[in-house]
Amino acid sequence: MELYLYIALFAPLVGSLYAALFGGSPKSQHVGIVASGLLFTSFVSSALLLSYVLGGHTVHVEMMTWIATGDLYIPFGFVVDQVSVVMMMVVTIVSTVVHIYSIGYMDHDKGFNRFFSWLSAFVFSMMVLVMSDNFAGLFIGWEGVGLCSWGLIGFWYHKESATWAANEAFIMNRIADLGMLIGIFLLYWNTGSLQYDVVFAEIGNLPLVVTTWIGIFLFIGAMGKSAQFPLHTWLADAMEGPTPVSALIHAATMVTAGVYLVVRANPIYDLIPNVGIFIASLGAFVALFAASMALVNRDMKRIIAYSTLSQLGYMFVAAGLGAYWVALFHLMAHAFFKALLFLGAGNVMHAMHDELDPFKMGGLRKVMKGTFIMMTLASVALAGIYPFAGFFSKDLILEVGFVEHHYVIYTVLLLTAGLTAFYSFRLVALIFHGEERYKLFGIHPHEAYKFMLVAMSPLLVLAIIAGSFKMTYYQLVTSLLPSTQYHVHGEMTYWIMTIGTQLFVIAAIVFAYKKYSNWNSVPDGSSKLENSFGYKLLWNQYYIPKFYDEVFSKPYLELSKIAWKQIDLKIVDATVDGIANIIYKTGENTRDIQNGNLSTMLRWMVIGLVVLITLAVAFTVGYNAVGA
Amino acid sequence: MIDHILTLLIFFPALAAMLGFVVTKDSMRAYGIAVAFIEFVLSLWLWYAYDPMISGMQFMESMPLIPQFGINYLLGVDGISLFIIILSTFFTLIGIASLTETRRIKDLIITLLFLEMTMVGVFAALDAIVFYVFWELSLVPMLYIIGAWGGPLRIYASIKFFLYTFTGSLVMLVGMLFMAYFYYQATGQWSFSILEWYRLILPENFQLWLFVAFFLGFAIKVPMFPFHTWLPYAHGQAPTIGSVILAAILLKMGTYAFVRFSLPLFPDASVFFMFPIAIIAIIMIIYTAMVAYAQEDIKQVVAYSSVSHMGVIILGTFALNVEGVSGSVFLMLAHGVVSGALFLLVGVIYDRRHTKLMSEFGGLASVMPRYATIFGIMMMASVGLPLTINFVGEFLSLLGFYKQSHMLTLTAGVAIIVGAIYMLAAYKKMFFGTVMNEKNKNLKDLNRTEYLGLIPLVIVAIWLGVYPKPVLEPINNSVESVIQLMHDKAQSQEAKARIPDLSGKNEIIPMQEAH
Amino acid sequence: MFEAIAFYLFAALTIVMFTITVMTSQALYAITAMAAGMIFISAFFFILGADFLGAIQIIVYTGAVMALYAFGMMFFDTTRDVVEKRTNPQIVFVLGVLAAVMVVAIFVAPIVSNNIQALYPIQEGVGNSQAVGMVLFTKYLVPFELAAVMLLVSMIGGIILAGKKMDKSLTLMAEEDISTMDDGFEPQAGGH
Amino acid sequence: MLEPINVSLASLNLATLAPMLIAIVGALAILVIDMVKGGLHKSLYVMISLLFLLLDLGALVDFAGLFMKNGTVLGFFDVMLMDGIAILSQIIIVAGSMLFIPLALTSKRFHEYNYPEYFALFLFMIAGFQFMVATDNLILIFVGLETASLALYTLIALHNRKKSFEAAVKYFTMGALAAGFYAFGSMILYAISGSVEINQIATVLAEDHYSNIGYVLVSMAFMIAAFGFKLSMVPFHTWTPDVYEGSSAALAGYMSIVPKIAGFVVAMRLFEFLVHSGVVWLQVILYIGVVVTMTASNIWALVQTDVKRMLAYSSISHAGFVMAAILIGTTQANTGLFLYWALFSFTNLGAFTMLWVNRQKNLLPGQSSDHPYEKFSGMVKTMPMAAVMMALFMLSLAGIPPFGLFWGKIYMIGSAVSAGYTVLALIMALNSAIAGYYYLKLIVFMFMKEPMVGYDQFYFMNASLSLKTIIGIAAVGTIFAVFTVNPLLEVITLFVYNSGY
Amino acid sequence: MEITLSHYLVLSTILFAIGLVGVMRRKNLLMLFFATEILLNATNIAFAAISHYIGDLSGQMFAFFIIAIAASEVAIGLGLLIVWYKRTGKIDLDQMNSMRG
Repeated sequence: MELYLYIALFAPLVGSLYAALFGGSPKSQHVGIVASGLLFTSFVSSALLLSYVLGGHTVHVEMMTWIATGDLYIPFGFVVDQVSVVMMMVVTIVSTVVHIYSIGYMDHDKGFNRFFSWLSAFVFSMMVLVMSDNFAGLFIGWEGVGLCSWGLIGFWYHKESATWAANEAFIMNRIADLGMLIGIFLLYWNTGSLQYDVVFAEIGNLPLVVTTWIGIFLFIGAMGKSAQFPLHTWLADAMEGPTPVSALIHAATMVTAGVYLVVRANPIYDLIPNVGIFIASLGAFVALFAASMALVNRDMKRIIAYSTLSQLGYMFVAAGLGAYWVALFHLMAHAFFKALLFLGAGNVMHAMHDELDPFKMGGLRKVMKGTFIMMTLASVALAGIYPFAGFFSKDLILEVGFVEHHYVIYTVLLLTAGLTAFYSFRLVALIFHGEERYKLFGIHPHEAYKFMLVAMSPLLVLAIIAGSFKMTYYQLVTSLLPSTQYHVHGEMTYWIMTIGTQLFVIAAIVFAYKKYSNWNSVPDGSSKLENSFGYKLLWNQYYIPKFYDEVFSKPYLELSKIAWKQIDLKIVDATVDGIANIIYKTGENTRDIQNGNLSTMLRWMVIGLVVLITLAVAFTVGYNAVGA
Repeated sequence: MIDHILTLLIFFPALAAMLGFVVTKDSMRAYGIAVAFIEFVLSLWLWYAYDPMISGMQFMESMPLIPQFGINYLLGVDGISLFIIILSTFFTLIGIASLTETRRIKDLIITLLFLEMTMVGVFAALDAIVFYVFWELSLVPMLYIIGAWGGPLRIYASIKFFLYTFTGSLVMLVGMLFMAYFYYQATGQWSFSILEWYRLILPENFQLWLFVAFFLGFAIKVPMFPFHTWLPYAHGQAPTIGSVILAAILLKMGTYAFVRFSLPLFPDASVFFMFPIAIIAIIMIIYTAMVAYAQEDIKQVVAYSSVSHMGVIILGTFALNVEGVSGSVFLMLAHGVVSGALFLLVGVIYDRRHTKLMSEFGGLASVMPRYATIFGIMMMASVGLPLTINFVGEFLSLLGFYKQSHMLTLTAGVAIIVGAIYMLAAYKKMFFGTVMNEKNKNLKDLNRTEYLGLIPLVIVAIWLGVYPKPVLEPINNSVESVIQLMHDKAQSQEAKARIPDLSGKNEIIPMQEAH
Repeated sequence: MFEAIAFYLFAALTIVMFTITVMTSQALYAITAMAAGMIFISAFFFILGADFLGAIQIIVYTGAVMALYAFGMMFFDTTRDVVEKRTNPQIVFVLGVLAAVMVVAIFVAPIVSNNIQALYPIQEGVGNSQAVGMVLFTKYLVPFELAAVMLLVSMIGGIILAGKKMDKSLTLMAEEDISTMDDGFEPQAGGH
Repeated sequence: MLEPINVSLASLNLATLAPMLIAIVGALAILVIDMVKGGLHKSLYVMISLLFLLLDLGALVDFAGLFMKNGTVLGFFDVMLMDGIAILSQIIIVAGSMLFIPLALTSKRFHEYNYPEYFALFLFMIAGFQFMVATDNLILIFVGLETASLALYTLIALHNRKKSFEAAVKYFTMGALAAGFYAFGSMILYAISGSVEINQIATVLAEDHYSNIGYVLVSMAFMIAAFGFKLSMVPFHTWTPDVYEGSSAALAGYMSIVPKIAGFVVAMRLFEFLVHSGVVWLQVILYIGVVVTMTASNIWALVQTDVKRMLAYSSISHAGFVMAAILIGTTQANTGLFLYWALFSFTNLGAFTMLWVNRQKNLLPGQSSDHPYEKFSGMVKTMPMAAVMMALFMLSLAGIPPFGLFWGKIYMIGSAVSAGYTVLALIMALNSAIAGYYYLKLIVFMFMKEPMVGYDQFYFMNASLSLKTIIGIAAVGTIFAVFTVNPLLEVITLFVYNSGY
Repeated sequence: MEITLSHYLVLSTILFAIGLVGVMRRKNLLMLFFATEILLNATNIAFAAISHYIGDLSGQMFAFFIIAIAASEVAIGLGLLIVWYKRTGKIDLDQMNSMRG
């Protein structure tokens, strides 16, 4: 099984390097094919490992030492256990699909080869992240995906907005990574190791304060990667990257790494329920907060991104409340339908020549039947309609909230579910229904390549049926995760809740359809709604990006300039030069002591003598006075 | 031969440089490469022959020089110095191989070879005076390189560089003489042997004063805030090769000296000054990172980034535990590789456009994709991405210091954020966007010479990031013995507590002779 | 009593004479006053029993040195009024007076010592010149001989400096000019 | 009646006079040769001088051997004092002179070398210095000093141009004043001790427990002024730059070495017993003097535009540096003094010889001195070896290891540290840093600037084989100084220690 | 009223001071040399007096040599003045200022 592990892990790396070999050359189809093929290999290996793990085994290998100094020992160790194998499956499935899809999507791009290199590298990093058996390895993957995310968001580097977004994403992640790093330091100095097994065995012996801090710092790391408030702004901006990237990284895999971390570190969070509550509350807040922003946005990808954010909030609610397996389950399900949604959006974008405003589309279902179906189904799944995947996972989270007696959270999540349904179908309605507003802009949309649609189909299938794996999944992961079952007390309550939720969601969908499916004009910002305070607030993302810009970015630049021009040059350096100048000036000013006139020279000699004599006399007088 | 390999390593380049006067101008570069290559191979041989399991000094050589005053020609390497020596020979090779300078290349190569002698000498010396000799002597070739091949302000920059460091090291010299005098008082004999000094236990108040004296010399060299202002000028004005060597090797002399002198000689003082120095280090990290962010000249960005990284090294050194000190020693190597590479990269574009202003560029990624790639790799290494060489050092340094202080490390950790900010911003300005400037439209991508210099660096940067063990292990062993020595020598309660006791863990190999 | 009168008299005279030497702007006055002062000083020597010294003083100083100076004055044509620019005359006097006052402040205290031994005692009944000769040719023979060398040096120095050969400077002449100058400028023994 | 004195010849130890006599005989020989046959080439006289100096040196080495066996030798009614420091300093004087005399063999003809008397005076001067250091009798010191000085004034003037006359007159006049100071100071010492011999004075003063402290201090004030002039301590230094500039570079270099070591030895004899007896005033004054001399001259050297003037100020600074030895007064410090001076003489020899080979007859167009910095600009491009040599000497003067002066410097600073003068040690160290600037300035001109158009003909104007040889010797001595330091230290320590310093 | 050694010393000092004033004041080099003679003469008085009061001949010896030195100095000094005068036609030291700084 170790072989499969290595194949699963390194096949993407090989793919990446292969693609990189051709990085500078023009597009070569084979690059995409090879990379996809390797990804598929990786997927197959993962699947084999899954079957192995289903048999109750785990695989744990230690490839080699990485860092060993003092008491610190960090190997490149990989573990395939019940949790990581699930992640591996998710990652490999989605990425295989995305890879194949990208062959079509990036067909006309100059950076085709480069794209695959980055994309495969990302998958490799992600695999490292999920498969590592220690926190340092996790951190490698953690930073690795950050790097690839940077490279892919900024893939179209000639676009100012893209590179800006790339840097923003990287730096914001770095802020969180610092938290993570501190968490790792704390772990090391308190448990003496970074290996999961050692750490989790030791963690119970630590003082609660320390454990709390560890939990907080690790979660700060998770917040960055999973774009939780207040580090959320990068995710929406990250949509500047190519759409497959958004599908893979910013929906299915990387952003869920935070959730994975919390799930992985469940022995820690189990000990600190207060932090868990905080995580859950933050998750709930983000769920609502992101959904609200999605309501008014006019950028197709951003809407989906906010929806991702919102769903991540759900996952954190589950993880925070201790329902780790639920969180992981939603992670999985979400990965499928959200990736599908994004890929669909990619098709639409392609068709619309990179137009992103759904108000400029409409009626596309006629030309893009396949995409229409897929996106609609994905949206249904997202909305959590029975029997789609979303229903099983999302409703479960609502139940968790309810069962754990966090009714506020529950209410928020319920509300969010409605909003989710609304904005999802607002999008679907605007894109696929109504008048063909794109004609105004002289666009001739066309359906994507066939094979792209075929490639997407596994996701479609999974989005539909993933819920049915629930029990298998449950049995699998609970051998590692706390196996709490969340059942609402009383059959009655359960049914009321379930059906109520379904009805609520459906109502939202209907409302959205009603409102938007017959839309016939492109809003120009003049309507009353668009000028209302609430709209503007949401439109401007609660003014948070502006706030960051005004409060952090600009002052930091200003401060930097002051540090350089005022402090470094005018104080620190000027002091040094000043000392040198003083010495030099003293020389200039006193060199006239030697004015070349003999008389002056003789006088200086006599002055010297007189001074000496005077000192002698003074000393003698003093000496005698003291002596007497 | 292996018994005198260090002498050979030190004086071979100098000898070759003298013979180089005979070589004609056209063949000089080839000659330089050949010499540097032989020297590099010799240093690799040193590594090969080095026994990583022994923590003490190896390849010791001793010859009385001025026995009357206790000065001996005493050489030796341990895990701490071994790799910096290899780094020196490596970078001289890289530097000469990728040399694009055409003006008076003969003088330049001869100067470089002399510089190589002094660099190897500093790291191989075990006698304080021999150390000092090479330490000071290294200023001279550098002065010439900056002053003769530099930019418009070269004379100002070179003199500033020279006098500033010279001043600091003179104070250090007084400290060394004091140290020798203490030794004389204690034993009745003069000695400048560092190993002999290690055996002295100084009263704490003397330790403090001596620490300060040594500190001044080292701090200016490192350079630590607020003594850093010579560095941007030196880097800004120096030719590419000068900046490369300066950043990669010369700055390391200061940090190396901290590990070699300050820590084992003055354990109590090290603990006493730990927090003040950590605060200076943090100022270096954050403040210079900010200054770097404000720069308009890409070379200045890299220069200030050097200062910032040196802050992390200092922090790691003053973690006073194995993790931190090993990390800082490793980071010395890492920073050498990465900043050296970055300066080389800046040199590439400077050769083409004769400007280093970032506003002149933009969109280079499309014109020079390979260049952009390598720059990107090195930038990410500089930012401290895992699996690159810098990360190992930075991680360990911060990890080590975390033991001493939570808050300070948290603050210092901002390094990874601010470092990313200025680097990414600079990268964006240089490489991203569209090509606006006509002059940039037809720039050539890297040529063979440049690859020759850069590819090995990329390989090293990644290799040691992925598999640092061959380097880290000898470092670790030697650092452990330093830390143990410090623990044993420490007198104050606090110092005993701050410096971990490793004696329970493994047997301590005495700091003496290994062979 | 006689001694005291003589001391004060000659002290006053020397001081006046030397003051004139220093202060006058007439070169002739100055040299005359100095010669007189020198002679008065020899009077002190005689009072103090240093007859030999007194004689030397008159012969060497008043005789030789003054003659040289007189010669110099004539050569330099400074027999008339000497115009000298005065810069900060006050400081000169302040310094002079200060030096004198300070040293006098110390000198008014008598020397206290029980350990002063006369190494070469002045013996009663031995003539001063005789005693001096004795010491000079034993103990101080080396300085005496060296003084001879010194005088030789000054003689050589004086001669070659004032010599004709100094009129043309090889240092400043171009090499070619020197070559063409031929024998007329060949070095010769002892100057001209 | 005066008793006749019987003196046995053996008790006179006439041999103590031998070294000086050799020099004097040499001088006389030159005069005689010139009288017998005029018009001989200067090289003959150079060689004769060298030969006699070699004999002189041989005699001194002989004495050195004797000293190691028997210790100090007194001679001639105890006027001559051949102790360790006398022998050492004479060796430095004679050896230094031997290195400087060949500088007469320039390719261009200069006025002074046309005089055979020049060489005679040179040898007389050396004899004068030798007498000065080989005695503790204030009279002989005075006479020796004046013999040497008068000869030196003449030598300076013989260069025969306006500046050299000016230099000689300035030097002479100030020297006369300093002689007055010396005489007055000796007078006071004589008044309170009844002796003119330093050892005797020391004994008497100690027996009196310095009861006449006022007298002692005033006499010391005069003596410091007198030797301050000789050793160019600030503010008695003002003659130095002018005299160096006015005289030929060869002589300037000579002046920076030989007269000063003679002065140092006398200063050691005169001041150190007082320092050791704990005369606080003297310590304070010397401390201030040392610091001010070092620092001020360094600062003035910074602003010089002429290399020779810069070197003049630099040698003032070096003298101040070495003066610290007298203040510190330990064996180590005194050893350091000699070591430093031995190494310094090599380096300075090289530096001044480099100037000497650069000397042109007339001033450069647009310049007011012989060796402006501009003259050296870009030298590395036109004459790389010469530039490297000059840089070497500059680095050595700046105290960059491993060149000569560095070793002297660390030994001196080390002695300051060992004697507890930490602050002084720091000041000494920092002064080296200031000094670094002006030495560097020359290197900057030579290595980092473009050559001035039309100046290239002035480089190496005056070079000849012997001058190049001297430069080579100086360079070798400077570079490989490290190997000579240990034997030097051994010998010097032995000599200094056994002389009681 | 006895004349003690101190009297002589004070006299010597006064004369010395006069000499100093002369040295500082004179610009004419020849007359400046006069002043240096005064310095030495002042010292000579003191030497003779000390010699007398402590009954020791060394002082007279010293004075004797000082006279010799003074005489030699005159010779050299005048020689220098002569070359200077021949070259410049002046013996005023204010004219002597080609080197400074």
